[in-house]
Amino acid sequence: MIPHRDDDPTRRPVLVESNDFHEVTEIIAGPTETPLTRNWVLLLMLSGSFMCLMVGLFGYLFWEGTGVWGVNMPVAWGFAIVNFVWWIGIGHAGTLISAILFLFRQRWRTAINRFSEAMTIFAVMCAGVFPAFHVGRVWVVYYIFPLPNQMEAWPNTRSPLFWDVFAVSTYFTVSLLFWYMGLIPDLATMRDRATTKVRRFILSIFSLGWRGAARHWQNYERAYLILAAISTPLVLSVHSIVSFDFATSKVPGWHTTIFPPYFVAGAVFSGFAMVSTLLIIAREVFGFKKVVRLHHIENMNKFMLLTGTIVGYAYAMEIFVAWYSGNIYERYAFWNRALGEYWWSYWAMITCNVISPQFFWFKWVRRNLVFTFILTIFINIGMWFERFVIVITLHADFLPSSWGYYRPTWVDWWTYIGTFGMFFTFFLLFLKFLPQLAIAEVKAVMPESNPHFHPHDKGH
Amino acid sequence: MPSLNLDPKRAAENAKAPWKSLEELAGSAEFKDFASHEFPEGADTMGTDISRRRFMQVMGAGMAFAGVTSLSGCKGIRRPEQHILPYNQMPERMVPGVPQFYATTYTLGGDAVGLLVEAHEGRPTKVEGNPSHPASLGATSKQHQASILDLYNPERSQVVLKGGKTSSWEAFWNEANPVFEALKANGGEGLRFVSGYTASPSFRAVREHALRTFPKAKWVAYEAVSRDNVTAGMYALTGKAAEPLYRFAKAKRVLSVDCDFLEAEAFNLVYSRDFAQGRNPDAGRDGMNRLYVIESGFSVTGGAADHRLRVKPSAVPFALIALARELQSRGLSVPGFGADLGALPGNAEGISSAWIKALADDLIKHRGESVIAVGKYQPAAVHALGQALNYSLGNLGKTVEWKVSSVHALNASGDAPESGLESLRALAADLDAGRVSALVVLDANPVYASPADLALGSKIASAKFSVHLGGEVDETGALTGWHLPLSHFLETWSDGQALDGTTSVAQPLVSPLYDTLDAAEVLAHISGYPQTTSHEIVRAYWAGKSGLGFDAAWRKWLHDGVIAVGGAADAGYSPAPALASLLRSLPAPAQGVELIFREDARLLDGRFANNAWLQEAPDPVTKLTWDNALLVGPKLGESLGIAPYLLNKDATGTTLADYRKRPMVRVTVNGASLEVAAWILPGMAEDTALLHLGFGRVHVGKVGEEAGFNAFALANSASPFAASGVKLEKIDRLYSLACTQDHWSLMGRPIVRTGDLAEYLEDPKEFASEEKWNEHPAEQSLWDEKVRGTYDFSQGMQWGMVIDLNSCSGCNACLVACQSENNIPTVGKEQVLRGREMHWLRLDRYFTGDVEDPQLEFQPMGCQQCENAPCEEVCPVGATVHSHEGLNDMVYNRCVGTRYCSNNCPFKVRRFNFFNYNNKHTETEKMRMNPDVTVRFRGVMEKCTYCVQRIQRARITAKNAGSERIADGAVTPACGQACPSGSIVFGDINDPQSRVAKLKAHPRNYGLLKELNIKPRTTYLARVRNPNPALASQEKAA
Amino acid sequence: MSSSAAPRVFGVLAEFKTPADVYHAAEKVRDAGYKKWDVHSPFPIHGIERAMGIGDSKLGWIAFFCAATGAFGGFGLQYWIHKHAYPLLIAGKPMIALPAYVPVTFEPGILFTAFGCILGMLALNGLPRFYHALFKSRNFAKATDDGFFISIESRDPKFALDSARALLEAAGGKNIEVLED
Amino acid sequence: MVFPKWTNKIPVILLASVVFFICFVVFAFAYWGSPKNYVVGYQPVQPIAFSHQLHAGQMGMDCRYCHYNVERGRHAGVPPTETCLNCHKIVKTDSPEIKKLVSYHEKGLPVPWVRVHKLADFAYFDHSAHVNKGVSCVECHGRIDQMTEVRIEKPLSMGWCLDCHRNPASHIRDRAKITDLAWKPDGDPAQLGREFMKLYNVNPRTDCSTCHR
Repeated sequence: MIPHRDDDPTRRPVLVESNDFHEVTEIIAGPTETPLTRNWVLLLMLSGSFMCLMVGLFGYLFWEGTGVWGVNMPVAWGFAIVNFVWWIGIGHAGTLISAILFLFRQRWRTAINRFSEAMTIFAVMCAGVFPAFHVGRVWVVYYIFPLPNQMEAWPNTRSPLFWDVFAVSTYFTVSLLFWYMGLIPDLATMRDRATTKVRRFILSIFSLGWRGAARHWQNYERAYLILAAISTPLVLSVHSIVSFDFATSKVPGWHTTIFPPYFVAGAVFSGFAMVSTLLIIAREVFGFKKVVRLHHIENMNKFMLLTGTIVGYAYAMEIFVAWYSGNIYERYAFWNRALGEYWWSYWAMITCNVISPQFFWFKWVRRNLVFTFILTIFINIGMWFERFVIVITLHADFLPSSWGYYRPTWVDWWTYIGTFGMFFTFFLLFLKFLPQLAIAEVKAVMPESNPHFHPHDKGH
Repeated sequence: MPSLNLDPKRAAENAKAPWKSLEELAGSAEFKDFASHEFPEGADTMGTDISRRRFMQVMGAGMAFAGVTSLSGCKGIRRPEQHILPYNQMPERMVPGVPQFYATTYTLGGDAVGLLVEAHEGRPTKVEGNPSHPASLGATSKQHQASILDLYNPERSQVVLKGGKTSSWEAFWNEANPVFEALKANGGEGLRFVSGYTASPSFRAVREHALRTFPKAKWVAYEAVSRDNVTAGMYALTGKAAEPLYRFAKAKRVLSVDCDFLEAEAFNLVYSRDFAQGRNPDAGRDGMNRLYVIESGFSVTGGAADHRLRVKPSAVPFALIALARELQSRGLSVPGFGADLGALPGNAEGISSAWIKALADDLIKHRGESVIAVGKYQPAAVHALGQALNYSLGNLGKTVEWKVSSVHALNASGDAPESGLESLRALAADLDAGRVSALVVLDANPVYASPADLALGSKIASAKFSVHLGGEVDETGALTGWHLPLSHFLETWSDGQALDGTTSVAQPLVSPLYDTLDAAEVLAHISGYPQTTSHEIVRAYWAGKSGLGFDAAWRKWLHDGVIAVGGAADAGYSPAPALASLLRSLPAPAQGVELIFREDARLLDGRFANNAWLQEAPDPVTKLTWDNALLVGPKLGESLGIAPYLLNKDATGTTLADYRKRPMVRVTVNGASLEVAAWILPGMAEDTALLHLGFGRVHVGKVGEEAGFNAFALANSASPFAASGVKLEKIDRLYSLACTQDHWSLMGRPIVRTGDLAEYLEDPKEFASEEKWNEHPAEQSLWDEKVRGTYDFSQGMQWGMVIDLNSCSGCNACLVACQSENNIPTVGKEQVLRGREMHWLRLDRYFTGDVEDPQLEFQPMGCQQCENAPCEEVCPVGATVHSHEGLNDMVYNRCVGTRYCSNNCPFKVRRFNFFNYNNKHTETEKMRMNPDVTVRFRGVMEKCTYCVQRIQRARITAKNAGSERIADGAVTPACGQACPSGSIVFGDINDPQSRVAKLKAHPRNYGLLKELNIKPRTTYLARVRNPNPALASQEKAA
Repeated sequence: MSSSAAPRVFGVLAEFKTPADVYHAAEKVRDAGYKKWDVHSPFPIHGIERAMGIGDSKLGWIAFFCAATGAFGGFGLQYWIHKHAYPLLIAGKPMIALPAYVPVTFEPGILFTAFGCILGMLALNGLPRFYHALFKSRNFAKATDDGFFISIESRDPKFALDSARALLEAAGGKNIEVLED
Repeated sequence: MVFPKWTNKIPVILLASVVFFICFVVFAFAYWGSPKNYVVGYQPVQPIAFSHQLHAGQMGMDCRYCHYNVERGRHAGVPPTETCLNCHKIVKTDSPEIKKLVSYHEKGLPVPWVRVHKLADFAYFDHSAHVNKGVSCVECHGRIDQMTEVRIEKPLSMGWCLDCHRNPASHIRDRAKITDLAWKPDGDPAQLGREFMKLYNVNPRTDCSTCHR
């Protein structure tokens, strides 16, 4: 599926420091067959308990009402939407890597795509719970879907929230299918290595009887290509539509056309940050040094540098436009962001999102895991603050008489923390039971995979 | 007597499962019992199929929930078996589902106002003003609106208590009768009656009879905040206990000396209407009135002023004296005062002589068409002087009338009207001396509402036999031997006489919900009055007055709600010799910080402390709810070291970083001291602190407890409303104050548009125009707005509203009226602190100009019914969409609660049910609900709908009569109906003849946020001030 | 598939060591004119379909059809709701506000395409299929690890056990097995 | 592990059953979930066996004799007990049912009729508005005059209301005939209805606030 090296313009050095297909299989599939480690179980229990906390808090919310959160008038959206946008943003790297980099023939993506696709799916799950539960009457949330009913009433398809439902659910479904399809051959590999009956049985079911036939590979590659092709506009559309939740409104500070590109850039930014955060850990813990190599990390850092700078440009442009428009409400909205009640969140955002990625101009920083790790953490925090800053803009809009303040309650905080529990629960399960890299793809980008490969020109 | 509402268990169940309570309701034996026995024959309401249905209606949102669960198909929830309980005999003229209106009278503190009360199948649900009653003219105050809440208040007293234990009337009479027999025998030696001032002629008759029966008994008529000073001043001037009535409609120049005639004074409803009439800028330079205000605090009248002079409390009289001197120096003779004025101490500092001169000029220029109004807190001398000036300026009989007051009918004989405070002091002394054997308190709470130094509470015990008749077990009722439950005014017959002499009958809407009596009835029992039930008492009294054809007359009175308009005798000018000494008795202007006490704008003297609507209604000026606070100006605040907490952002006008915690101050005065939360109020006089009365009650229901601080604890009977030599010190404690508007600056935004009369007359068109106020051009629509399917706003009836900022006084009556009409819940202090108050209609208040001496702007802000409504486009389920008549419909049962509509509402007038605020209601409280409006469930957005239920009622009535059009004025939203100044006009903007259409064409008319192209249906008339050019130029100079 | 009493031969399976070997072997089998045969590898071998002489994949058409259905469905739904089913005036916009319909036209298009791709791919490949004769070969497990195989099926008209085996041997096939169905 | 041959059928079977299941769910909602099923036919037992079939049907009493507010108020209203006694002071006084009625009356207790027709509480239906525009009782209540025990005949769902509010013609008749439940128009009801719509200028609204406040 990865085009032949000869038509790869970038002529990268080979991906894996190995020339033996079996060794690759061992490296990747091996860990999934070892017995559970104590640390892993402890971690799972920890994250699991946080997930339960989240579930419990949503139950509490359901029983008592939205009032258990800090939302009020005028700030009718609070942490729920902040977290939603943040998670969904994080969920953008996966599809981007598997789709766009694929189309751009970036074969190094193979080192990280499986991993980041998994992350995407779990992040979108975390995102999804918020819009579902933040509504006042969860039990009638089905009103939003265009279902025939005895009232002969239909949803308002002009509402950004209606678009949102479609965008997020589509994105989740497509990412999931994409991910699973990539897994099929690897599951087959694991099936054929399986030692126990049970394991083999389960893997046989999920690998759907894959036989690696050339005719299958042909359709498979075509499917993969088309999915990549449609996922590219999809991944761009999703965060654009999420940004419409704000951009189509009248609220000063929201009502701006710059939102879609700036949200997409921000999403990629935070997505990559989260990927490398997790990848750096996994790389150390599971010893993929042979596969996930420094220049992969470096590439991602370059991406963060780029997107981070775009985001910074967007911040500047927002302010310029607000001033240039001569609209007093817009002007005040931005004045207020930077110097008003919530100035600290604005400057936290600027520091983390605009300043910190600039360190990636230096090669040694880009190639230094410790620095990279710290910076990615900063970026994750910064992107959360970006969404906070945007949502909180509500507290001072047109009529000074209606201005108010927002303060999260303990429920807000612990629900947010709980979603991490959910994320890591699924992530740990993934790390343990599924191949963390696409075995077939890794093999396919090894020079040995080329039928016209001759040992003497190995690695040029 | 089944007590439906005292069952906490039931309430708790409801709280847990609001929808379940429907079945409980329909099923409960208690309820059926209630339905069939609670009321005698016709008055039975709860039993009809109708009120059954409507009763369900109020639980609408709850049913919405059931409706959803019904998808599960579970039989029980799907169709709770409901019963239809028809009448045995149908009451005459009752059409189920069609509300009936009855005229009645509300009396308070010696004044009476005529009301119309709306009843649904016998349940009173809403109070309106009676247009044909001269003290109402169709308007109501917030207290009138909220009075309905007390009727259904589950905490009102319902049974006779002896020493706090449940007892019975029988037991009471068994014990009381011998006592009073004995007293009859000794002529009532040692018997004391305590009551408030009464405006009821029939009650006065009973009272006189009682005093004849017990000649040696004393009657203590006491109001914490009374008009004694007024009558005393008038007595000095006219030799009669009299009241000045002002005709502001005719007045071109008005001077208010600490007189809050737009809200706090008697007759304020009429005054607001008249003042608004005289305030018409289109009447030209000399047509529009001009208001000068001299005050120490900041009242809504001060907010309406063209020129406001801030003067320390003790200096206020001297400002008037200075004016009198000035007028004298211009050859105006002030009979009776001539000599003394010269002899008096010179101007107090802080009184600008330029200001006084300009004022004097203005008054001289407008002899016979000016008014000098003096506030009830001012000493008698000031009243005397003020009215004398009215006389000298030739206003008497033109803009001012002096009417003999009937409030003090006790001593109409001609001797000086006795002061309530003095008679209370006498009572205290008698109690001390053990001269009181029997104490009968009729609907009064002197223990709480009297200066601390009288220490009545500790003395009551010395009366062997003490009774308290009241609507709640208050501070007094808790101390007396017996407590008797009082009937609500909607449950009993009475009558009233307004200050202008207008008499009217008060008829009940329901028979008493509980086993209660009213004051006249109890007094009649005690004194052996020929009639014993309120109905007989009132009828007999008026039968005696009317004589022949009484029955016909009676029926007419009940129908009109008025017996005779006016009729109070004029009091002529005949200065008493004592007049001169009056002025000399005035204390000299004091140094240092002064403290004044004022009746709270909502709770008055505390009698409404347990009324949730009033507790949550923001104070008109401070916007504080659920509390009072020590109000000080920024400068004083600075010196106390509390300002930084409150004005740290005055650049943007934000009041507070942490908006919940306010600093506290220890106030020490008259030897008493109190720790109160402090609040910085721009516009207070220098070195002046103000604390409102009526808060900090101890024996009060759940609503009122822990609300605010008891100002009476600081008051001294020597001068109950002002104290000098006050010591204020900041203590390091913080206190949560729930303010509904954290921000007081307009930020230079063209929201409230005001200007001077001169500018207006110069170019009316330009005065409020977008060009002048809004340099940013309006956004263009992406669409051809003609293409709207079947929706064409040029066709049919199109509803719109105009609010005149020029006459709105900011009194908040509309807000409470809206709450009553639309079943709006109160949420409590905690939720208000979180910014979750539910009022559909706010009164925005802004300060403009200098922080020390600002001007006050009010702006009623409800849903603006935008034609291009931002809220609609973002709702994913179409729960808020447009109607063919241009209404922004809100469909509660479709709402899923994404709250996006509120985010996108530029006016933030939408309200969200963050919790199930409506599930705490007991069965009796539910009776209060307006059956035409769905009660909203948790998680649902709600907002103003222009009272669409009234529009629909009018439409159906019109259609049944075969007409398509609803006549102009046939629909008035609750806010417009309550508004005393008639500032809110509603109607069909497509009908060129309608009032609203005419106003929309007015040059002062403007809509908010035009640049958003939202086309609001509610527009405002810009405010015009009429400053005195002479002063204006100086102010510019300064 | 037929289920005759006597187990009949499914075909011949031969293993090759490298992609290059299997590539060249495939060319030979192609030239020998076989139709019902296939190459099995742990990853797609570049250009193998040329070596096998098989045509292009049909998947594109399926995807396109699904995309069209989704997009038209999405737009149609919105149009129908606001034009016919529930024509309410919202924010003063006309009933048909095209720009607002773009997202929900686009997203279903994508969604349907994705399903079309995956399900189409499975359908074309005849998956899921849990039983297959090849799974009987222990050696075949390498096909998902580092082994490269060619299987010639008995269904092929030109199929003859000896000639097929000979051909594979000649092509350098190792561990040649005859598999029963 | 090698799977037996037959397992290759599983996917097909699975696919088929999923398709079937989806169809079933849709059908289940459309049928059991619809008010046509769970509203229509509700027929509680009343405390007194009052027969509309006898009074309105056989004896041909006009609906408005008992439900006399139907043209004036929102609610048609259930008659006060005394209305029944107008006749039953004399008629059939010995019948046990009438005895029940009388005993209620004497005790001063209301007759606890069980409610049959009920809209959601946030839906505001006004009888007078409909009846005065020529909408007959039968349109919503069915042939009450043939029911011994009253039952619901129409779905009373929002969609059902809207259907009529959108094209009312065939549901409008001469005012004089509204209580004549058996009445059938000669000729096209819609045609006739359109004439009466002009006459009474009937223009039903479909704004939300028409029914929801």
